[in-house]
Amino acid sequence: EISGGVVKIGVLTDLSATYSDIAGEGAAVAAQMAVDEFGGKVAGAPIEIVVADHQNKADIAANKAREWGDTEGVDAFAELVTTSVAMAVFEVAKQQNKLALVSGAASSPLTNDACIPTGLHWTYNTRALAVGTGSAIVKEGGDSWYFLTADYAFGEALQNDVSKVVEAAGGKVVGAAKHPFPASDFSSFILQAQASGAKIIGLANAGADTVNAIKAAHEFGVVAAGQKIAGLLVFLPNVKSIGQEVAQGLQMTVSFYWDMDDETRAWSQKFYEKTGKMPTGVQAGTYSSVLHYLKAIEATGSDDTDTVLAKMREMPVQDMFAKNGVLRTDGRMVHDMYLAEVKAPSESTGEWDILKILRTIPGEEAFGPLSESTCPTK
Amino acid sequence: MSDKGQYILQTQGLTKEFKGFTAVDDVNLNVKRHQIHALIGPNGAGKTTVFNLLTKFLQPTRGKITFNGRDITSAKSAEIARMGVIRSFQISAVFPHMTARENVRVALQRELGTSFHFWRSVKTLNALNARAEELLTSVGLERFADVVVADMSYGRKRALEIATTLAMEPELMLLDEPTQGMGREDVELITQLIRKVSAGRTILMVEHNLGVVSTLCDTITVLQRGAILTEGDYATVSADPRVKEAYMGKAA
Amino acid sequence: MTDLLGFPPQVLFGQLLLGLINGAFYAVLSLGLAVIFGLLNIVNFAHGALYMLGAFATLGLTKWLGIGYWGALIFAPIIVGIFGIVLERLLLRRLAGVDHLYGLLLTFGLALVIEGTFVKLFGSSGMPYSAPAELSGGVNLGFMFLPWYRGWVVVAALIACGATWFLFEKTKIGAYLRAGTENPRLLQAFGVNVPLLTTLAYGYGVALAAFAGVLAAPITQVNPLMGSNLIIVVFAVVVIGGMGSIMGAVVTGLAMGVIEGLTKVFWPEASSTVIFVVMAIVLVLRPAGLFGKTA
Amino acid sequence: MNSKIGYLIAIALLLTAPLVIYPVFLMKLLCFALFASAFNLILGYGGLLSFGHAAFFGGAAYVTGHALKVWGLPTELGILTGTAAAGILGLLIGMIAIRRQGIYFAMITLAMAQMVYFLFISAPFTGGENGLQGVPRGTALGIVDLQNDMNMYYFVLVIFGLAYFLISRTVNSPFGQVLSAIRDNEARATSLGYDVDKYKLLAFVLSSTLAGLAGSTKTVVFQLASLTDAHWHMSGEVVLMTLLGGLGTIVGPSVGAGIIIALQNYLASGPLAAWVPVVLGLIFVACVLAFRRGVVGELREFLKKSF
Amino acid sequence: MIIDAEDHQNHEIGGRHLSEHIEELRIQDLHAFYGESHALHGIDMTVYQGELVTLLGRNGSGRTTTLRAVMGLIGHRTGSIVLKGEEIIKAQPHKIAHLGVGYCPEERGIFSSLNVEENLMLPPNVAPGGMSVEEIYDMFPNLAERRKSMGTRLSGGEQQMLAMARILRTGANVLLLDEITEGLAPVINDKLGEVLIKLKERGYTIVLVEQNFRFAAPLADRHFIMDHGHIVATIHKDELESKQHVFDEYLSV
Ligand SMILES: Nc1ncnc2c1ncn2[C@@H]1O[C@H](COP(=O)(O)OP(=O)(O)OP(=O)(O)O)[C@@H](O)[C@H]1O
Ligand SMILES: Nc1ncnc2c1ncn2[C@@H]1O[C@H](COP(=O)(O)OP(=O)(O)OP(=O)(O)O)[C@@H](O)[C@H]1O
Ligand SMILES: [Mg+2]
Ligand SMILES: [Mg+2]
Repeated sequence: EISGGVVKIGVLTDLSATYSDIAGEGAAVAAQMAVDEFGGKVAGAPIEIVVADHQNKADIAANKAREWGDTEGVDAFAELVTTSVAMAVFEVAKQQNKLALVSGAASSPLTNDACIPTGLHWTYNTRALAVGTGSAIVKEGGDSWYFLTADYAFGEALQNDVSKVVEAAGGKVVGAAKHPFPASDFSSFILQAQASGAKIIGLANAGADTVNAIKAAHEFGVVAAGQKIAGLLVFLPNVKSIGQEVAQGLQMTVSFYWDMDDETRAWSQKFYEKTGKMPTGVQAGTYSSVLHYLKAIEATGSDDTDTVLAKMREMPVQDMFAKNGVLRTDGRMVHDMYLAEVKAPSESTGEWDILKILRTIPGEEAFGPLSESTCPTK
Repeated sequence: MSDKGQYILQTQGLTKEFKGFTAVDDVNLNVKRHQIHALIGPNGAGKTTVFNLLTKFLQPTRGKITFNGRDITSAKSAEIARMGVIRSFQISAVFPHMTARENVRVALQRELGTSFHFWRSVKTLNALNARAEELLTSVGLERFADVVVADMSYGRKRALEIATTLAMEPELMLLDEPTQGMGREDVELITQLIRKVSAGRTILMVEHNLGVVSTLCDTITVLQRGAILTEGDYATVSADPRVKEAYMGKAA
Repeated sequence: MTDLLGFPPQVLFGQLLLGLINGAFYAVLSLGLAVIFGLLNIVNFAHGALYMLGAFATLGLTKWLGIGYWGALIFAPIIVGIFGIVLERLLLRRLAGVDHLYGLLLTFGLALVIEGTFVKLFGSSGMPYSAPAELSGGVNLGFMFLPWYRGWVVVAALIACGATWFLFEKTKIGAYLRAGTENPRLLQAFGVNVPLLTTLAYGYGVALAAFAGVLAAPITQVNPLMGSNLIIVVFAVVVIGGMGSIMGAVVTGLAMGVIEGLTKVFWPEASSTVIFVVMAIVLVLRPAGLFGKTA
Repeated sequence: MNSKIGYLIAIALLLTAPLVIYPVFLMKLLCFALFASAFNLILGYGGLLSFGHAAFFGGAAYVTGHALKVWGLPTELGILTGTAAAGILGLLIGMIAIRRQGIYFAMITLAMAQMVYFLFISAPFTGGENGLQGVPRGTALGIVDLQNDMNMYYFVLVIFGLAYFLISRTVNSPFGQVLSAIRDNEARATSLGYDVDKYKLLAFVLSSTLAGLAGSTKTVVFQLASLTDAHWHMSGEVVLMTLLGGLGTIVGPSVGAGIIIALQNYLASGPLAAWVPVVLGLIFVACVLAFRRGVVGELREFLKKSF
Repeated sequence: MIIDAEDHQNHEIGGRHLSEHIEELRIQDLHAFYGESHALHGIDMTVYQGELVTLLGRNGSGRTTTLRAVMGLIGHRTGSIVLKGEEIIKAQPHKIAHLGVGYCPEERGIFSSLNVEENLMLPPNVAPGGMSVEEIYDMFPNLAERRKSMGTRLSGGEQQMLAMARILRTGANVLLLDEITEGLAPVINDKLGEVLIKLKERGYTIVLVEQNFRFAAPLADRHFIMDHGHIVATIHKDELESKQHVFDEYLSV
């Protein structure tokens, strides 16, 4: 019942460019760890992982995915960092009726307007990030916001999501500066944010932009003068590249942190041994998605997409990444998110002791109810 | 003499200033039809600059240029060329990566009016081959039609340049030191060539080789410091003590 | 106070100053490019990668050799400069006499190799580096808070620019530089050791890039790709200034920083495009650039 | 004579290739071969290095994507719209750029392309960094379903064939003659009465239009248009393809495109996956240093010497 | 017909017997190549200190190539070139220049990005005793007048003067001059002739490549006739009449 006698999972990720740290080889390793937990075999058939670099280019990703599906019998695509890649692969997955297990891409539309029946969005999305960070901060009194927004669709989506949350929680948005993407210097924008008098400077950007903005804010004494920075899409490697000294106190919403409980620590330790780094949420999420996929195959004895998908929805997602996660019909995997804060260097006991978890955000709250989803096929 | 008048080319008060330096100073040049007219003068007198002004490689500061009675002061280089005023350059001007035939054909093809036609085969230009070869023959290059020009000797390149220029059927040819850098033999060859092609055309040339000037030219204008010093036939000009002093030295 | 063009004057002053600071980076980087273009006639596409190497060298020196920021300020440009010299001797040298487009293409390839290797070695998200303790903090200028470090950047950049300008415009080297670009063989026949001159000029230009990298390390993220987009902007600066013109590179660098800074206030989205717009306009009006010699 | 046989063999190979090789890969190859050939028109035959051809490739890709997805135009018309848009963009950029030569030309085209790129990032119709996804392939002539890869392949092959013919014709046309004369000696061409700028501009517009055709076709094949298409790395890549294959040769750019695309494709999932940029960079370096004439040029030289 | 240079061992130049003279430049079996084309086919010639010799021949006979080979400007060359007692066949051009050689190239090589004065001052001094700038401006008043002009804005002839002038400044006492009268007005040629005589008096060694035989004949001690990359004849100034047939054959004067 296993097509081609082998279960093949294609990990399409960024191995050589900007996102190679948050996803990249680590994601491939994480997927392999899921396979290893099955002893390399599921429902009597061997499992194979193939990995390709999409260089953050949608066309390369689409091309590779299509080729894998057409000629190599790949059954599911995994990881898919950055939204344009995920969307491109969605097209292929839809045509070929294959599963797309998205972990790295962040945009909420993947389970809304752009959703496909076989596209599963596993790790997080912009809404969850917005809710986590936005509402938590407003609750703590950060009720006036100024955004530094990357001038492109993702930045805008993030800003909109957060604005909604902030306003719903009783805060207000006093302004926003759109900065070009990528921008090398943030001092001007920081100065504008400073002049706005807002309590919170929300960074609706990602990667190097976020890092540079935070560094500039620190340099210009923004935090010292009483304003707070809210990074909306920050990953562990970003924090490391800012340095704890500068980043301390930064609040962020994460889907995963290695040091949450024994299970995560044990898994992360294994991951660390293989890669020399602690896992990011994207990598852990890749593991979780592949593991759940394999569990469903094991349970059904089939790798037929519709059968497996039905089973995946039926079973709760239960592993070190997600406790009682639920896979919704719009493709959203609903699980708890966490509000975390960067520790001061003095609190930190080791190189990777970076975050402390402040609050658990229940899945429903983070991702919203299914009724809110605009996915036409939900 | 045609109704276009006695003079094919005239300038009135032609002046070119470079940042406070006057290279050409109020020059009134009158070139008679069907003559070989020489422009001589000491180095830096402004001869090449006059050529550049006539062909609009430089814009005159002041003055007027008329060609066949028509004011061409504000025409562009390529336009002037199309009117029939073709120049040669001090260094040989050929298309080195093309064959001799192609060099001539490039000049001929303009009149076909298909030079912008990128959808047409190059074979349509073969109709011009006969004329091209005729021109090559006229300068003694018939055996070199298929040779890539980069491989030809200097003298032959000069000859080819003249063939190409002739292909344009110029009414007026401007030659800037056509014999510069040539061995005696080639000087002789070019001199004869110029004489041959001068039939039915007008030639204005700059030349330092007084031998060439004295044998070829009907009228000689002497420039000095941008202005006309004197004008006349070789005998008159070379007898002028000012010309001797400023230009000819012991040669005269 | 009354607003200027709808913005409080202190905001404008602040932005002007910040623009000047960014301009200082542009100036140092484009200066290096101008020197290299001046003597080697090569558009050094690897300049961004070498700038990045400067920042990484700073990091490495601190981490492994315990040499601090001030030491790195001297040693990082030297190390990277030597690397540049090796590149010139091994690779660029072989392009003497061929169309300079090949130089552009070669350095483009080198940039890919260097940046790709660094992403592989150090990851893509970069590493932290903080300003030296002596320069942490800042001063309140009334209209803005100026971090000491930023102030220092301007001073250091101006010193580097001034020294370079003196070296190339006030000594014979400048004339050799320009002559060597045009006809290196002939210059050599006059008795100038052109190969050595070329090597040193490349090394110097590269060292300038690395110097900018050191200056940038505490400000921006030290990241293997930090130079890859910056380089395009710096190209535009050099072209506006007039390729190969030392003066042009410096003045235009500073001016573009300021223009960009002001754009960030009035129309932030356009701030990364404005330089290219300026470039297009300048080239239409003055094809050889502002300070370029119209050949 | 010889080249006729060569062409026949090539045509036979192209017709049968999709039976053996994955057709989508072949289509990608054809698109880039076309892109590189179009680029070669301006570099190899016009002597002008454009470092901004991505703007035309990407611009056409977006316009075609928009035309097919939003306006719902038929496929052929969508491609034509994109191609025409690239041509117009080429005209605008060309008018500014062709006034300069050499390095300046390269830099100006780069800068103009960069402006276009920033426009694409923030313009509403490009979908920002997500790009235009799910562009319908539609049908050819209203009957042939292009969703089928085989049909699509032959559709692309026809486009490629026509464009390729046009390019080789352009090179060997009266216009091509003037163009090479201009490249050889611009002042002399002027003095023969040619308005060199007009010729260069036409060459530039032709080149950008055909680059646009490549971009449009690519959008239909992959059903997406993204920022990658317009990024300056794309401009660099097309230079690499042309150089690697052989500047100023008719088949060179296609060969170069084939090598690069195949490399990218096969390296992407092999052990060297993470090293793709480095490998490309090394090829660049090797190409510039060791075989400047490119694969086809070196081969021709080799044949010339040995026979 | 080949006339051996050794036949004239006994001629005198500058009042002294040739064999007493120091060899300034000695070229033996020199071959030079442009890529694959073989331009010089084994040249042998010796120039003595204080002597002015010419290289005569048709276009393309290899005269320029000979000068370029001595200067080290040709990639591939074999044989032996001894300058002031030093073997320089493998030396780099800048090393050769510092032995006291000045080169005035055929294409003039004026630097367009430098002005006249900068062009003039550009070549480093290679030996003491060069002419002063005033002397040079005196000699070429055109240059004095245009001293702030950019190099290639000069007229053809002015560029020629500048190319000659700039090597007189450096103190080089072996001059390799390629067609220096090209494009110059006759009066300037007269003046250049005087300059060369003056330089000879100062003991300079000069190799002159000329088309203009009328200019060269009264100045030169000996003439080397070149054809197809060979030296086919050497003619002493005293033999001009008797060897007229050689000139006729190779130069068609
Ligand atoms: N573009 C320019 N800018 C400044 N000065 C110039 C320019 N072109 C020419 N000149 C000057 O104008 C004068 C005349 O130059 P031109 O080239 O016309 O002389 P010419 O008569 O042709 O001399 P030659 O016989 O030496 O070629 C010269 O002194 C020259 O330096
Ligand atoms: N750069 C070059 N590349 C290839 N061949 C060359 C080159 N320069 C000269 N030659 C060839 O070498 C031979 C000798 O040329 P050379 O320039 O030495 O002649 P010349 O006697 O100085 O003649 P001219 O009067 O033309 O200056 C000629 O056949 C010429 O074609
Ligand atoms: Mg002149
Ligand atoms: Mg010569």
